[in-house]
Amino acid sequence: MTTLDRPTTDAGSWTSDEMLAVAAARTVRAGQACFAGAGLPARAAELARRLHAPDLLLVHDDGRLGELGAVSLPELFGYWIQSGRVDVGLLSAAQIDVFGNLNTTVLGDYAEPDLRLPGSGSAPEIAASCREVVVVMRHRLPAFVERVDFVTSVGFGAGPLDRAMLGLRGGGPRQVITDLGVLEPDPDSAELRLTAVHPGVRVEQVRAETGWPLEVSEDLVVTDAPTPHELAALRSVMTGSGS
Amino acid sequence: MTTLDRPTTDAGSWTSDEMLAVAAARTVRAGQACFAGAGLPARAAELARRLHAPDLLLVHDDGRLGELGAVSLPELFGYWIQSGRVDVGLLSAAQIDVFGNLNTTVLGDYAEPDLRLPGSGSAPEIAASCREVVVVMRHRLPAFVERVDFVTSVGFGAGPLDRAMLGLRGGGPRQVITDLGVLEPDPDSAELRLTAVHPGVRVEQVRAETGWPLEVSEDLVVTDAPTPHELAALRSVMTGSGS
Amino acid sequence: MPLSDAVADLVRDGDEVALEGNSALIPFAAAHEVIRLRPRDLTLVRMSPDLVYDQLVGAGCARKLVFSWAANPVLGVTGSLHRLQDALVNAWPAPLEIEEHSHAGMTARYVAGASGLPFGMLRGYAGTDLPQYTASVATVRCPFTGEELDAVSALNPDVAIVHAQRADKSGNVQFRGAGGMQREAVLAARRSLVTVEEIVDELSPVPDATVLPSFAVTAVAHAPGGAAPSAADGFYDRDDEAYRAWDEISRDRTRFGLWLEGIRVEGTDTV
Amino acid sequence: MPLSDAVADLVRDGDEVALEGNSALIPFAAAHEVIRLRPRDLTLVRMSPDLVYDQLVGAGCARKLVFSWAANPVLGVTGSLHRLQDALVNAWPAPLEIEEHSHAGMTARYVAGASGLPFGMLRGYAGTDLPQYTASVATVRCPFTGEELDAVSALNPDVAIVHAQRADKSGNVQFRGAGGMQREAVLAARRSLVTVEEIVDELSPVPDATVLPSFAVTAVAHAPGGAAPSAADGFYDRDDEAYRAWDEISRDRTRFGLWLEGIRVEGTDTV
Repeated sequence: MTTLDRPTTDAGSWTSDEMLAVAAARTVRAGQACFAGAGLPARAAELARRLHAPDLLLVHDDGRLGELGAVSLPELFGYWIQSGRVDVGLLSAAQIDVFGNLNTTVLGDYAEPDLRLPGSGSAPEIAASCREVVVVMRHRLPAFVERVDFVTSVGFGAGPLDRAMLGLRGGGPRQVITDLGVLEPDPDSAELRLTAVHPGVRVEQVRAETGWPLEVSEDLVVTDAPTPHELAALRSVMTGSGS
Repeated sequence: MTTLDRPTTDAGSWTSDEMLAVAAARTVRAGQACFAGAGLPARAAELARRLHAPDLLLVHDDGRLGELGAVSLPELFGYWIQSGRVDVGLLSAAQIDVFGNLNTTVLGDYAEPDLRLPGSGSAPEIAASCREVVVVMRHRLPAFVERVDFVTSVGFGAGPLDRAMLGLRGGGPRQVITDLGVLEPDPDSAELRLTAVHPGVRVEQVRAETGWPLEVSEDLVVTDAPTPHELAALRSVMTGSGS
Repeated sequence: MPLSDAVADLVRDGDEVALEGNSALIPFAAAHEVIRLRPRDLTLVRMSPDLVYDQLVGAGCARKLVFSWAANPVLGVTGSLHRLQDALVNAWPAPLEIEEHSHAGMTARYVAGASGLPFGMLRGYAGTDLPQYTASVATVRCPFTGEELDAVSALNPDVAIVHAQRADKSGNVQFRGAGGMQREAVLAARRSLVTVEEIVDELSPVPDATVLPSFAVTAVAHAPGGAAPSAADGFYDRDDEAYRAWDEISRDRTRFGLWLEGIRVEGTDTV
Repeated sequence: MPLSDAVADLVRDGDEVALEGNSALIPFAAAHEVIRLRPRDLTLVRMSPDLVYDQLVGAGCARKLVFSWAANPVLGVTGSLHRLQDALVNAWPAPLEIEEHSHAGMTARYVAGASGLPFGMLRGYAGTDLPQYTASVATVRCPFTGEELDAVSALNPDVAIVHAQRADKSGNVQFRGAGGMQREAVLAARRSLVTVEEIVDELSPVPDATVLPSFAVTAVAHAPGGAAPSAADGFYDRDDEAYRAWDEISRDRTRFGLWLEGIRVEGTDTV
């Protein structure tokens, strides 16, 4: 898939996709066990590993635990993911809704789809059981919808109590990192609201790309711009991985 | 445990324990996958491997599949035993009853035991799921009882329909090989009856060591005596294994 | 046994067929034999359908697809298996029924099938929309805690076809490399075929290798390169160019038709 | 971390403690540290209690035993763990409650515990007398077929203690050899200790080895010979003589008492 990064409105020498990758990488902490979905999430995890988390243990969905060797898939899904032993799951999706639910299954009606997407993969179990989830995706109106066409992976369902009622033991989405800013669940309503904008991004611009009435945090901050060090590392990742 | 083999009443140059081992080994067929419990069953399986079944695949309860390598215990019990993929399970016990149920758990009352035995080990799942079971034990009155003190491993329960009703998918005991003869379940009643005596053994002698009114097959045969070849192989097994 | 004979022996119209092997060790050579055999109404089972089922679906062999993640792994995530897409959206060349799960769910289903259990259980489906469209999902209650868990029915395909690095002369098979439900698919299936890169006198133990004894396998066929263009650890890497090239072939019904003729008539295994 | 400190940190009165490791890799050195610590009312969990729990039960550390096969594996099958026998039949030195399963049942319980599930299921208990004496056995009905299966509650010990061949400096652990629920016991437990033969700079892949990442382990202690007299594949074989000698020590309360004083007072690890 060819990635057409738009230059940001800021005069800086980085693109919005680079800001996205850097902001996402910053959410990953040293020493964590991390599962990263293909594409933007994998790029962010790899960047974190090169920057501040060299000991990040990347759990792959073929059973590899970092460089330590591989376990069978039944062990991967049972002992490592379902057990809640993975600290953070980085996920992307074709659609996300106000409660952080993710759709990677279908656009339109399930039986007569407009576009068939790849499906679940490991996302539902990551969303259910990781200690926390960070969603990494580009902020566009068709993707940020009030209600996803299909709940592939549960964020907060339809409210703050749903995860507990559903028996989901992971913490759910902690942050949604986009190329425009950062969304976090409101502790009372579990609805995603804007807590940070990236440099040069206006709140109205984010609202225009969000399909629900987006609340803005009273403590809205502006993300730190990517440092030259971060950008250099990211560019080496992108060259290396060919994305 | 010291084994005191009694000389047989026959003038032959083999003991009743040797006859037992040879008769048990003969029940194992070439090319089978076989699980053998510790002691007499393991000796019989090893003898079969040296005689007529060099390609016998011995499934060990530490997960080894013959010489091919080992699988994890969850795989062993799930994929190999419970799946019904093991052709024959050779088991022994402290007690066996008229329906071929086995006790390796306790003599006397469970809460206040006369003698505590080792317990289940892998015997219940072997008895439940192997295509067939061959019981290998010495024929003594305290061990051949009408009803075992504790059903550790199910033979035919209390009648011919019980295995199906219990959802047990293996075939159950095909033969009980003792140092006096061979017992097999009656197809109609599922009760064990005498189908062979070893050379020099009288039916009355078997009855005297059996704690239920032992039926004798109309087609009672006398076991072929161990051949010199069988005895030589057996004696090399016993030297080799130190039993 | 020659591969074509093995496939012809094992695969029948209407069968549930699992070609497994994660993102590597995909049995492409055997899949092309299936295409040549022209079976009808197969139910195709595979966690990651990948190019191999794009080909089989496009060839009109399938009535139904059971899967958990369908995409061209080299190209990215959306709409990248055009023959699947065409079958699902336009019913071309035939309508395609689907039964979808997550990877953990498919794994639990294979494990249950391989273990002689009628179902497996897991956490991860609660709250998703998947159970309302997938009949092989239900719930089960813990008899100790009362907690409700997701249940998935066992998979026991009629046939499993997988690819491995090597077998010995007795038919014992050795797989190498991370991932995949190859062994479980074989153990869960009624009949099975393993294609291998090489046949050796004796298997020697290597790290990260797993073994399947011959008595658990119906047939072994020698098929060097049989997983290409996917990878076979120790033999060849994935041919990413071939995966990219497939996008152009698959995108267009006519071009796909020409590719299909090549497979069927000439027996040339391009891609 | 010194072994004695690790044991003192992790094991508390009343804990459910699992010392796992099939018939090899039994953590005897750590068990003797437990004896020196003199904890009370432990629930001891282990598939094959073996000499190691004969010692802990005789030392009066245990209130309850959870197991599936209890015997001295070198001597054969009956009545060969005299301290267990004495506790069960004569309540000496204290009454011992038991909770027994089959090997497959214990395996399913550990797998459930390691997988974040409240129970596991299997076939094999139906028709046996075990369920009527064991509260952690129940049944569950398949929501697809209606079939009834055996259910066993998950094991989640407070502490798991196991022995491995080696760890690297970051605390990643490598186990070698067939068998054992070491990894599952650690993954199911709230806290865990792994004793190892050696600590190396980097783990290298070897056949039949499995790895446990450091973040899944609470503590690693260097304890060369720590599994003796059981075997540690690649380091030493089982000392069958020591197993036979144990029979004499264990058979007699007085001789056992002398052995116990040796462990406690002098810190000498004979047997």
